[in-house]
Amino acid sequence: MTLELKNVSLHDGVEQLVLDLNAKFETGMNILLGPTLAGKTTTMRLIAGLMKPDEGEITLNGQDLSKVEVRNRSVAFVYQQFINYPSFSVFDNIASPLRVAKDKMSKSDIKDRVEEVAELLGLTPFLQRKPSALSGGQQQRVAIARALSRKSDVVLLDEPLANLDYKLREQLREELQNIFSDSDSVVIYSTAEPAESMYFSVPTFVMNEGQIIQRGSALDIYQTPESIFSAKAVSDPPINLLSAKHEDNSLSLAGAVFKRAEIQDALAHASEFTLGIQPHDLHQEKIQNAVEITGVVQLAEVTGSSTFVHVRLKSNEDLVVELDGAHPMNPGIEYTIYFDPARIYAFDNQTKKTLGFPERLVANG
Amino acid sequence: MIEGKKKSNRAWFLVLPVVAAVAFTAIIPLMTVANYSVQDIFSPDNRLFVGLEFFRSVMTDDRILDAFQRNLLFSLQVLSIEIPLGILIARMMPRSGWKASAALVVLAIPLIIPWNVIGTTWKIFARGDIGLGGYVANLFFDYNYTNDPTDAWATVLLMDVWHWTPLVALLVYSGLRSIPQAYYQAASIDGASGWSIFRFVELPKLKRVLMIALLLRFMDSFMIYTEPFVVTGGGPGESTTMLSILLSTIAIGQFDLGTAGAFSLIYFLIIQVLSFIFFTVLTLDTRQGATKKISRRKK
Amino acid sequence: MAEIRLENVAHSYDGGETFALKETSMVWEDGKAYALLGPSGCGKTTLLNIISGLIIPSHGKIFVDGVDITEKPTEERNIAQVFQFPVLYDTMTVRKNLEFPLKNRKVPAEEIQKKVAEIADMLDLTEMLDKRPGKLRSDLQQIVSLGRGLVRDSVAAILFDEPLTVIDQNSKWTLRSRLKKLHLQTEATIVYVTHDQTEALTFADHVLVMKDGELIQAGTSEELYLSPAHEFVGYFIGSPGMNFIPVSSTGSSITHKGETIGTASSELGAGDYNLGVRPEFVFPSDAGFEMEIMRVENRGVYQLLHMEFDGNPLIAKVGESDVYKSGEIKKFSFNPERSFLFQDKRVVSTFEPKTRVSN
Amino acid sequence: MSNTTRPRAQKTQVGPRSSAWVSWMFWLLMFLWSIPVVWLVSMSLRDNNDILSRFEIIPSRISFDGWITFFSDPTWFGSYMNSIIYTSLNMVLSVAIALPAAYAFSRFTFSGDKHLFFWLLTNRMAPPAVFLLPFFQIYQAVGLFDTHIGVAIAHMLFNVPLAVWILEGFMSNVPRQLDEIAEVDGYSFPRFFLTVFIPMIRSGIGVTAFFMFMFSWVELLIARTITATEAKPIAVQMTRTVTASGVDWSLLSAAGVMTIIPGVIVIWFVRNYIAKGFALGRV
Repeated sequence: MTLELKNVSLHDGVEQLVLDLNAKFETGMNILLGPTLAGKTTTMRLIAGLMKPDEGEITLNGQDLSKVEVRNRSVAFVYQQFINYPSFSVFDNIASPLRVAKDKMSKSDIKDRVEEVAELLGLTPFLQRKPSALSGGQQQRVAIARALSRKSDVVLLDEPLANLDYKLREQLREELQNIFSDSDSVVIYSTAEPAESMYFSVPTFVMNEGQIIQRGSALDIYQTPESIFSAKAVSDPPINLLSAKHEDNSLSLAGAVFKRAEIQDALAHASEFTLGIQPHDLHQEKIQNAVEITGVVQLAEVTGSSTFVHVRLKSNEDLVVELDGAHPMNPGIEYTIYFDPARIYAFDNQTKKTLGFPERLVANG
Repeated sequence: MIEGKKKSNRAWFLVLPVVAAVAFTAIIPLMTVANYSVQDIFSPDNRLFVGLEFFRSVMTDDRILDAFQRNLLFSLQVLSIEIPLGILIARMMPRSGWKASAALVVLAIPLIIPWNVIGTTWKIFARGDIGLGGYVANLFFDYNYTNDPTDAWATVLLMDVWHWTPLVALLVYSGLRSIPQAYYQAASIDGASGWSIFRFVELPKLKRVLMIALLLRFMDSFMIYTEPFVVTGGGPGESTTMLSILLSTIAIGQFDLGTAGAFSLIYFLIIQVLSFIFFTVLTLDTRQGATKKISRRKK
Repeated sequence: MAEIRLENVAHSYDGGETFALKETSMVWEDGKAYALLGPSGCGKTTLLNIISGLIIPSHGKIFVDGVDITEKPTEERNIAQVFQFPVLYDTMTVRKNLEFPLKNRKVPAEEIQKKVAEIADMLDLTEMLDKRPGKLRSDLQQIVSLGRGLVRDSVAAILFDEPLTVIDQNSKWTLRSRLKKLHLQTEATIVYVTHDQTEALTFADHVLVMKDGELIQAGTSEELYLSPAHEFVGYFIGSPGMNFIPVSSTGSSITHKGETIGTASSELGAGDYNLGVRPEFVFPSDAGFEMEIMRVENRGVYQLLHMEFDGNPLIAKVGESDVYKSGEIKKFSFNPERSFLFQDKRVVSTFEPKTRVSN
Repeated sequence: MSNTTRPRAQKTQVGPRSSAWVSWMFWLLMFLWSIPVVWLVSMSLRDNNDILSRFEIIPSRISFDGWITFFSDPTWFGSYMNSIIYTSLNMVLSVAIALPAAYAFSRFTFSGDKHLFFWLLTNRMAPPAVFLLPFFQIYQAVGLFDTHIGVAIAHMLFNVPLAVWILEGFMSNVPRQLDEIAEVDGYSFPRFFLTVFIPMIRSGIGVTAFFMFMFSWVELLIARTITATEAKPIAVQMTRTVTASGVDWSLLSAAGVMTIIPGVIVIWFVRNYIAKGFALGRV
């Protein structure tokens, strides 16, 4: 099963091109990753038929979907704000797509299917309740159950976990992994959280300003981003970006000058570029052949398993250092940072394309 | 009118029945009224186009001008009593629990009584001989609304206050109930007095509701007919003849089609202007988002 | 400026059947910042409202600097409060907003000017004093509503009720750092209520974790992370949370599925326990226990190995450079100081893994 | 519980801290407010001559003459039933017509939607007196004069616009995504509208029906103009007999009390929405 978008484009109002997409989504789970307002929801609404593209074609196994009415497209859609039919019980909610479907299922088949899906999402005890009586997490499970009940060819999940508190998110992510890992429909899961694309480690499509700018496994995109936008989209906390200069093969940034072992040829003729460094590649203890820069701590954000230290450098640029464990610090103290020059990324200031990235340390897992 | 609406002219099919119903009940009659207002009709087939002649006569007819001033005075008096009294009652109402429900029901009773029965009730209640109100009033001064114009005016005014102040109270009450508890907590932390809580916390939040109450009451009182008609029939003399009462006597009473037509159109026009102000207030984004709406359009 | 002491404070909304806040006694030292952390419905807001005076507790007493304020109305409690959304007087300018509490307390005019100028400077509000608060960004609006509390001299305590709820994502971070700086500038005791662990751990010196109306652990962010006293703290703090493996004690040693895996640091009676260890403290070691790797999750920054230890799921957090494949059997051990034994959810002792001689 | 203090009465406070004095004042005011209606009821419990002969506050000789004549006299009870019939007709017609239109206003933007919505408001606010003349003639020409359906349709002048506005207010609280979800799930529009959407705004429809009934029930001017005997409303019957010699006060009071009863029965169910109804669903 393949869902293909061929140069689908959309203009808002008159001129501004909002969307220009070419993508192929295969059976199983696909991640649509990008910051908010990158066009993820619009793409899904086009696939579902809730919006019409100005040009271009959307085909499912070769069949052009634009002829098919929304009702008859075998598409299921789960919204971010867990929308259910409030006046129906959980059972009726899950059963409703089956009851209105063209090929009528018998009452008992519907009952079995609903119970099967409810079992899958742990909703069996709540089947007779109204959705409003359930917690946020359970309401989203009802919405997902309704989307699964009809075994549609395409399942669209638009940032389904964004509104849930983070512990529940961890739990539901695990459940979605089991449900969709061997699904035989095309599943598109959109998210703004890079950690989620890493978690599912399935084909990932990075979107930015209405375009798909890179595709591949989340890990590849993380290690070899094609542009500054890909790098930003896949790193959480976001990759640090500092302006840097390059003269006769030594690099200088924020007051520190250092040699980079071998300067990739792309970097050779770029005099000014943007240097990227992942927060966890910055350390507070000295490491061998490290570059050293100092700044002032703005805030140390402790999340429990790690701490993000926000530092303002002398060059008035901001940097985030990621430490393992809990390290509370008071704002205002002096802070020295060390990093291995081999770990830097480099991006062209104009084209925003990647000029260099750290050597691939981990063989492709 | 919520954001993110789909653009589709197919929606006209859904709206057609309403347009048809209201057209039959409003447009056709209005056309006939306009028709009457510009012709002098002696008999169905003998008409004479007279242009704005009737409009000029209506504008200069003392009886109509007096009724206009009288009704305007009545509306302003009604507002100056009902709005503050409504706010006072709303602030005294219990905010939660069964008492709040009981208060809502008792307060709403006058609003569900048919307008003519309000008139009948007050007609009986204010009579000197058989009404408690009239009887008590006569203990202090000689009160008779059937022949003393000021007594009649006072009775009609008191009746309207009795009838409609609950609506103002209910509107203000619904505005007050939407104020989050945090504002009152913050005010008590700041040591604010009862008066400053009203002036700085409650009043700013009631702007929109008060505008709605003001316009609703002004338009309804400016169109009042039934209650004064039942109690005083517009009398004694024409002391309580409001615009609608005068218009209905000219139209149905004297069958003077020309004047009635012109008079109706002018009357309708005044209400149109007020309705436009009311429309802008009503569709003002409840989060005082009017400015947001304009700024969004600029982008 | 104030030490807050709670003595057997409890509160029930239904006359004693169920308790939104179970009986707690604690002391909050003067000038320190405390966070009340827990999922919704754990009683943290009830506790905050008891301190602010909105709710009079059905049991127990509260003392501020030794004075019993249990039944005192809010206005007589020298506290400031910042709510979930900015609470401002929209018809007044920022300056008037700040002057309002002082005017109500009949403070002389020039004293008001001095105090307002001082607070405006401290909160960087000076240029905005003559603007309407409604126009400002939401995080600045929260600063103004906070300023209204601080203007009053010697405020005993500042209460924050999930102040970042309506702040948009990018200005959330700036408001956090400003509140943190503020905590160092004022000596007022601070009580901060939130369900977001990053906010609690970042902001407060002491974090009080609450669940179902009960205070289950109070400590610094390191203590909560490194030595959780309750299974919920182990689960709730840190992502992914603590692994829990059902084990049993024979009085002298700890066994898992019949096989002895180590000993407890303190005497434990025979019975069932839960061994809790964070993924960060499960490390590859030849002297460890055999575990089958079910799935490798590469987060780019680190790798999470979803493994099975004799049928129990166990996650280990390892560096991004070591190479693992799902299906492999590898040996892992636990860091002794960071592995704990829990009995009906409460920690009873640490756990010393047996180092098996690798054959 | 270690300490023995019994649980203190705790009060979670809503609104400003109002003292007992204020609520006592409020209920006194409500008592004064209800006196005219109570007086009407006491009048209905006395026979006519007793009313005219003696002034007394508590009726000493209760008599149900007024009520008996009301129920037995066909013109009185007949006109009461006329009012019930055309008001119910108007209620059903107005809500039925307004539902799809309100949905269109709430869900779609179409050319002229703002102007149409405003025009509806002007009709709700139009002074009925303006329409007397044309109604009188058109209704006779069309043959709707003095018929129940005639009055029901005439009252649509102000009731349909009000219904559209109130229903649009309630419908706007239903998230738009729900319509989309239903479409994606396979619902055809009519099935979605009837089985999903309408049940969700049940309370809105109930409130609208109440206001349709009430505004049609209270109207006198138009009803009087386009009816004679067949469909004469109770309101007209009550006002016409006033001019006859020797008014029968106890019958009039009984009729008055009877017209208040329908409202009183329903008011409890819509008590939280009264302000919303009067403010065209915008509060």
